[in-house]
Amino acid sequence: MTESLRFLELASAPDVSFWARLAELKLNEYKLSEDPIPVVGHYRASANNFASPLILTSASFDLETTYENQIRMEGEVVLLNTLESMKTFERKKAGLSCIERIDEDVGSGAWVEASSKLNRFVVVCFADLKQYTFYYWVCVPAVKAASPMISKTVEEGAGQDVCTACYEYYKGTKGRTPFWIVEGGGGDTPFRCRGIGEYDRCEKKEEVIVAFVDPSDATGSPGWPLRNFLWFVASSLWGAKTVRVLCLKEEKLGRFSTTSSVLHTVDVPPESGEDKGKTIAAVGWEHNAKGGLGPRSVNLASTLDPKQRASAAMDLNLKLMRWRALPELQVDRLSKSKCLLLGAGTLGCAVSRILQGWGCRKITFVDSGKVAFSNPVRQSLFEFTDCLEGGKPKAQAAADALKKIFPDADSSGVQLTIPMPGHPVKEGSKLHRQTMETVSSLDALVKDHDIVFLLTDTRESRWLPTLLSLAHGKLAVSVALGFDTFLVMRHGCLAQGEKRLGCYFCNDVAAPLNSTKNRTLDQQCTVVRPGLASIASALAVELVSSILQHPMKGAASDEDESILGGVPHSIRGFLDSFEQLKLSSPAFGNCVGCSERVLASYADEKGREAFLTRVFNEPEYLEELTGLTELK
Amino acid sequence: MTESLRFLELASAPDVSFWARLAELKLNEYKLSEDPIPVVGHYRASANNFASPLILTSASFDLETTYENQIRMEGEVVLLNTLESMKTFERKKAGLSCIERIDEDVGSGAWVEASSKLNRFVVVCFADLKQYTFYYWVCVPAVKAASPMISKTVEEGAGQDVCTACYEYYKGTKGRTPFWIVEGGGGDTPFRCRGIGEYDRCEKKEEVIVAFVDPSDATGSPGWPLRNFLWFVASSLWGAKTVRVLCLKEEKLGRFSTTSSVLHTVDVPPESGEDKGKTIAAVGWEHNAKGGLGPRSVNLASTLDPKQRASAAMDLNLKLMRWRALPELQVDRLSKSKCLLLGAGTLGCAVSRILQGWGCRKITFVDSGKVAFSNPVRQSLFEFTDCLEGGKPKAQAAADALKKIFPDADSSGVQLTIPMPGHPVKEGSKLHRQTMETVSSLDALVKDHDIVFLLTDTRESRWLPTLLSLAHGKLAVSVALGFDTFLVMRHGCLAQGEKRLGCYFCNDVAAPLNSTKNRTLDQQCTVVRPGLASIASALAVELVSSILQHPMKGAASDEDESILGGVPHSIRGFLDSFEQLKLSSPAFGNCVGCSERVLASYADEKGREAFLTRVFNEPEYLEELTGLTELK
Amino acid sequence: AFKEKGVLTPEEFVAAGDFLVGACPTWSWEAGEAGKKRPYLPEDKQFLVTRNIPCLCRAKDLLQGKMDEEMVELQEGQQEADAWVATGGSTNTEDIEKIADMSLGDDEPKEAEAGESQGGGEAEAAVEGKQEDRGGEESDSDDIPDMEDFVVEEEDDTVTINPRTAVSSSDAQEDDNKILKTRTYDISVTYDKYYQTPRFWLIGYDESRQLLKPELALEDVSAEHAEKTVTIDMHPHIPLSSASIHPCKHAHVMKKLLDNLSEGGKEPSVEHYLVIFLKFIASIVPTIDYDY
Amino acid sequence: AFKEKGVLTPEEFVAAGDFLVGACPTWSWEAGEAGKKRPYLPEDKQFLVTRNIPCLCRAKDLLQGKMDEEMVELQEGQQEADAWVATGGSTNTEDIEKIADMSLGDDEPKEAEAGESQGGGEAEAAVEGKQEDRGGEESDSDDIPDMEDFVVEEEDDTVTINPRTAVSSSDAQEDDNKILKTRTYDISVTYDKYYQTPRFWLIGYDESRQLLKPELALEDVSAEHAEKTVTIDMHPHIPLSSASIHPCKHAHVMKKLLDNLSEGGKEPSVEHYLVIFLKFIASIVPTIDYDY
Ligand SMILES: [Zn+2]
Ligand SMILES: [Zn+2]
Repeated sequence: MTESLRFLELASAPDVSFWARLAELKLNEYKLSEDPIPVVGHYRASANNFASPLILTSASFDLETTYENQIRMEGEVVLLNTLESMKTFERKKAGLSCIERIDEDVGSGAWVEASSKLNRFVVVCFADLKQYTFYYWVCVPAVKAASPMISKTVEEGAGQDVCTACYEYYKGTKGRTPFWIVEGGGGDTPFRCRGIGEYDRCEKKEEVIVAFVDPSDATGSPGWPLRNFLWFVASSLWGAKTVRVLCLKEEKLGRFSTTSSVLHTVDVPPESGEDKGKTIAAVGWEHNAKGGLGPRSVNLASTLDPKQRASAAMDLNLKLMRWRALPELQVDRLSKSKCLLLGAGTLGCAVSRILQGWGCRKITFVDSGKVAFSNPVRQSLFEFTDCLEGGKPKAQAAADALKKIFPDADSSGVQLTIPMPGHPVKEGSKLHRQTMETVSSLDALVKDHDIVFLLTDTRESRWLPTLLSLAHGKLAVSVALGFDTFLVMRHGCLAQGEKRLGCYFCNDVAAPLNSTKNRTLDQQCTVVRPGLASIASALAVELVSSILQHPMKGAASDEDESILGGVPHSIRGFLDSFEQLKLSSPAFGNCVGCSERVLASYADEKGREAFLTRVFNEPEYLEELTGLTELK
Repeated sequence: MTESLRFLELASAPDVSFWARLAELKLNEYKLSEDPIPVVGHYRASANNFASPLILTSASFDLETTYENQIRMEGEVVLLNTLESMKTFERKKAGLSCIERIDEDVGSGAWVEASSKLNRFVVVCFADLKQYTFYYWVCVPAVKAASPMISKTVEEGAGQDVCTACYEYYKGTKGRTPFWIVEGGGGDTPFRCRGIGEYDRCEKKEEVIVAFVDPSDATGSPGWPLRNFLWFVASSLWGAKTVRVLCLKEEKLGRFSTTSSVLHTVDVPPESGEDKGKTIAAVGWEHNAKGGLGPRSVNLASTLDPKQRASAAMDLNLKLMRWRALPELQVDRLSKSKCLLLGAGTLGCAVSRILQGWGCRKITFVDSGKVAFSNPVRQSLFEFTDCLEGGKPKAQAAADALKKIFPDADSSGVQLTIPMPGHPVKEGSKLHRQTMETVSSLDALVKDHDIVFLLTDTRESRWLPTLLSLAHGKLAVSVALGFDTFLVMRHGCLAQGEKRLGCYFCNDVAAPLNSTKNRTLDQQCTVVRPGLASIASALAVELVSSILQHPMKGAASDEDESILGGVPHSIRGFLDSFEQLKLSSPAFGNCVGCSERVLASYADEKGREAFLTRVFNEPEYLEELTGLTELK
Repeated sequence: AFKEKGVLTPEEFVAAGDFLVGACPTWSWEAGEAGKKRPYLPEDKQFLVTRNIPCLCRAKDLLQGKMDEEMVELQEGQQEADAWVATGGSTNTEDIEKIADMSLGDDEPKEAEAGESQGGGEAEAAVEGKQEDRGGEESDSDDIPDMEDFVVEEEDDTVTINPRTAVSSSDAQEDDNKILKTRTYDISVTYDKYYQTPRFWLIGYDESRQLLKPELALEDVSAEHAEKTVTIDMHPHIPLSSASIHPCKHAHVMKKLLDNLSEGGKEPSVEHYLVIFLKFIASIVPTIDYDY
Repeated sequence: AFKEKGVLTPEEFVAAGDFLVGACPTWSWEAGEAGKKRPYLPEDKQFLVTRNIPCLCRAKDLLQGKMDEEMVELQEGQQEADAWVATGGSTNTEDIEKIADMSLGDDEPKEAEAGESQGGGEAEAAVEGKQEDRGGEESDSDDIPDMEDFVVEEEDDTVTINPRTAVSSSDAQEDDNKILKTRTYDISVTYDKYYQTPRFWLIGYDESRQLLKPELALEDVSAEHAEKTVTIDMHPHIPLSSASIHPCKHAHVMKKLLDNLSEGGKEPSVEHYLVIFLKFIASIVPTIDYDY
């Protein structure tokens, strides 16, 4: 027999957890970097006549991972940014650089302690995180010798003695030793295993057997890792002409198989050693499923939980902002904020959608209405069927819609009518009791959230929320619409002290009255240009997004900037001229919404109910209280 | 018997068609005007012992409406703008003004030709068109005399002769005569009917019987319309002391009933006549269902077809704009426009929603993609379930969503990939043939629509649509997004001649290339601030809405104004500074998108395929063709 | 084709309608909504209507008599189409002949006819039935909280009889029930182009003239038809959905009725079509006493 | 409580897992995803796994033998719970005793065990079954249009054996089928806190190592279990949904098996729990030949 010894390619077997971890690293740590990521893979001896692949899992990223009966192999992942660059990736160079690294380890003797260092691998890949598709190509580079090794003899089966001796030795090497030396076994001498580095100490070198944990299931062909051993060690280092290699296979319970293990006698060509130092070729890029030399792809989309995918997809968009556009962006600041939306109409729907775009999960709607037939075309969370049978309650319908869009949404709807100045509540009446309960509910809601959006369609319904937000130190943002104009305003907060910015009422010199009385149809329906609410709502959320990036958050001065840009006090827009203005106004000391006396009256828990009752019944009282009356 | 004669109130019976027509008039014609609307009502004689009401239908608004066996009554509807003003409505004055009008008709003798003029009615009402609820109160004013008429005798039943004579006379008066005179019947004299005005010619006044078409089913009490007759005619005009009134009731087939008809002998109090000229009181405001004096309400919402309600509700918002804000607004200009949306992503979804807000029905989406998990939180027409099983085709899913929002939507989705420069198509290949077919489809789509929105996410995909829109004279609007900036631009059109505005490509000095090649993940995903697309999309539609109100529509100069305001060429927005700029640029003679040579090459039907093939394969050819190469 | 198939052309529908309006002036032509005109009918003769028809008790409360027994037998005979004719024929062929007679010239109202109407007596027999719910809170004026604000003090006018309260308080129990139970109907007959037959519509109002939900009109349709042949659809000329007798079997039934008349020696003209049609419909809505 | 109820505490699960890993080094502990750690288990001992287990033929293709006949009988006995035990016991109590013996000290592999595995012979008997579809175009690499662009010319290295093609072209028909039919599984055993039992998971790959849709893993589960007790759920430590044997009856079955062993005089320790458990599971996935 003078046949070339052939080696069975070591198939790669990255599992789902490997890709998941890789995706996470790419998204959160490596981003646009293409630096190689060090990893470890593992393979076993072929078991039950079934070849063992190079297994890559999420544990592969923990370089300390070892398994008792698996061979560790170091390698690296080169994660490219585009699919195109996989075509131009310099595969040969990558293979050779592995070989060089092995060469170094051989030279330095590092291989002696861990003969697993005789093989390395490289994974070049592109991760399409939008589609959950990974394109990858694995190489376990081996030196391509000028002339092949010659398979001299192949003996199938091995004695129980030698198998047991090898198993005993192998156990406890923690996968760092795919190669070792077996001596003895002739006559009465028991088989004895020793480290591969002790070759020189072996007395009868011609009787030395190299034990090899062999992943190959092909009878006449050993597994791929042997190839580098023969080149680097047997040929180059030992200068052996003939080597006996015991290819150990597994059977049940991880033991080495007496029936499947194979003893190869290999002639190492003399010239092999002389090639050292010459330009050598590295082979080992894996064949793909079609048997060609090319990358593989794996799509994990269908196996992932769809809800998890939706959640990951939402985060993806946000995380991508940090790759290039804004590495310092703290996405969590908005996405983890709890948002209270007062009003689930045109503005409430639009605001919640942009919040969802920013990754917000916790969104609570407050509204007392039901979905009317005129709503769906303007209010982007509702559809026709929500209007049937009298209409679903808006707050709940809106919350449900957010979950339909994004199952992980933590949205809820509260059906309540905000108590309002000028909407009288007779003391002692049922309505009065209910109103006071509603005040408590609303107080609790404001307290439980981080940001309060004032999106109702009357001035007076904003009064209590303005007061509550200020009292609880929450960031409040008002949005109000005219026919073709809008106002987006963040309310000032107490933390701003002297320089406190104004609230929605600061420019007014009268208390809010019942504005729904005597309104004609066109005044009742908010007759506005259809695009207006989208613009104003989006600006409101974007203003909040900028504010939250500022270290002082809601307390930031309107002249400051965050990494997202300006944080103005208010923005007014005009659709007739397509213009937009930024305006600022300080808190007004006599403001019916935010001035000291109003705050104090509410803060006084004993007097609170009387205070509120009076305000609801005679809103003019607010003017009196704040001293507005005198100013008039 | 000296009992007061009592009169049965004439119940009002407006039907659905009456309210529907009234709503339509309010919305489209009367708007905020509270001017009385003249109407006619009808009632019959009581039939089958069942009182007849005053029927109001859609035909009531056609003042010429008459029915053979129904008495016509003129009246008016006062349609108030608020529910509150129903409380303060001067009911007494309204009643009296009816009485005055009757008084005039009696004075002028007009009543003689049409004794129906002795009664009038007034409907005061408020229409809550949002809720389809009508609040109304009907009055058939009668003079309240100082002392009552006295019912002297009541004879039940009437002879066949008199009934037949009356029926013959009544037929053919077309409802203008509820009162007439019956003479004779004594002995052999046949009964003879004559007009009510001929009383003076009657020889035996004491034998005169007044025939009255009586809607009352109450045996001892005649119907309401008799009351004014007794006051104005019997008492004031005739000065009669005693009147005999034959209250005619109906039986089968409209004939007068011998059994149910009743002959009343009524003593007219002497002082009645003397009250004339004094301040008289008018009574006759109808009792409501609870038996109190107050308005009624009717809610038609549950009986209307929900789809029709949705459609009406959509129009309501638009029509209300014309009430006060913009009476000249021509809503149809946008709502009847056929809109082609190239791209059903973030921009396509947002644009379509605003279009729907403007009442647009015909919306066609073009997109080649499928709904991905990252889409729903940003693309407002999709929800989680659209992503499952690989995702629905976007164009179709978007079209379906519009119908879910608004069942009357005439939306459709076309799944196609827009052919693009730099995306090569090998001549003779299947791809080439398909691409040319796609060009034809797209050409036809542009031709079939009025407005083309360019909402794709690559520059090169806008090239062909830019060209097609210009070639077919359609208004094209581009929207493009950066990370926190946007551009909204209307393309110029050929009708602008020398002053043609630029297209999306006019500022470029290079042909569009394949920009999807070699894009990293953050470049592939459009990484933009979540609120940006809402703002830009809404501005795009609002710009279109303004343009369409301009008499020249798309050809309007960017310096002009329409009733909605400015019609700038382009709007750029910056979310970092919350600023917005209007920019204008003329068409560039060497533009790769809109210059003469490009247009001409496309217009040449024979050379078109070769031209397009070359552009798709070597986009640089466009630079050559337009002379850009030389300029470089 | 009316004799061969029991169907009508639009022109024949107009002719039959004109005849009906002439013979029974309680019926009139209506033009309907401007936007809903059918081009194949004259602008002002789009459909026929008779309004404010009292319905004193519910069909479901009617004592089921001989008529229904006949029905069951016939329906068990498995030929649904025949059952339909029988249903129509329960006001038997003789009656229809009388109608035809009458329509053909006899101007005198027949007392026999009047006796058949479900007026006083039978209605009272059914009075013990429980009060029907009006259904659909939306049409209930009680729901409008502010209405009370509007009610003014009763003006002192002793000679006004308020039909809603005065009658019931001053009159007998009988009248009281009459008011509680009395619905009124606007009945219309439209032309159905697809089936080429008339189509019968019921728009109901409760005792206080609040519009009835169309479902409730089913209570005034005889039980076997309420489930089978009455559908709720958009009225073709009035903007609301209402109960209607589905016309899919009309031609078939009309053909049978016309055949019966022919056999009896009376040759009906196309003008009598609607009169016969309404006679047939009367058996389906036994308690609604419209003229024909 | 393991003897009384057949359940395990987390600590006992770890002890049994350590025993399993010690006895069968093909099993190892895994830490799993960082975000999915269960606090009641050691950080690095969250679940047990053995990878790349070949499955040469589909369970559905297996010739149904005596085992299944027994099953039917028992299931007709109407006591599902008992049937479960029978299912578990189809690799009969004797076998389980052997396992227990072995685990209790006998280090020699038993030839008898190896003979039972569904290795070569039986697999070939099932070879005529039609080729299974892989299901789910998404996982099919053929769909990626550009992949062809990447394939480079074969480098001239005659001594490399490409396992996908070289083997099948050079070897017998038998090997060819082996490749076509061979799926591999990553098998894991997690701890279910609710049922206090282990839970068994199957993550499958087709012959070209494309991930299988979890539904397709059902083909490797015996028919009666595929429908009844195997569910597809999110794996608790790996971000994907996979086929799992629902643990609702595990405690009951384990109790029976432990009782049987006790009666046979072998007193199982809690450390042997997982070995016995896997023996029982083996009957549910007859063609997946994992070590235990
Ligand atoms: Zn303030
Ligand atoms: Zn241009």
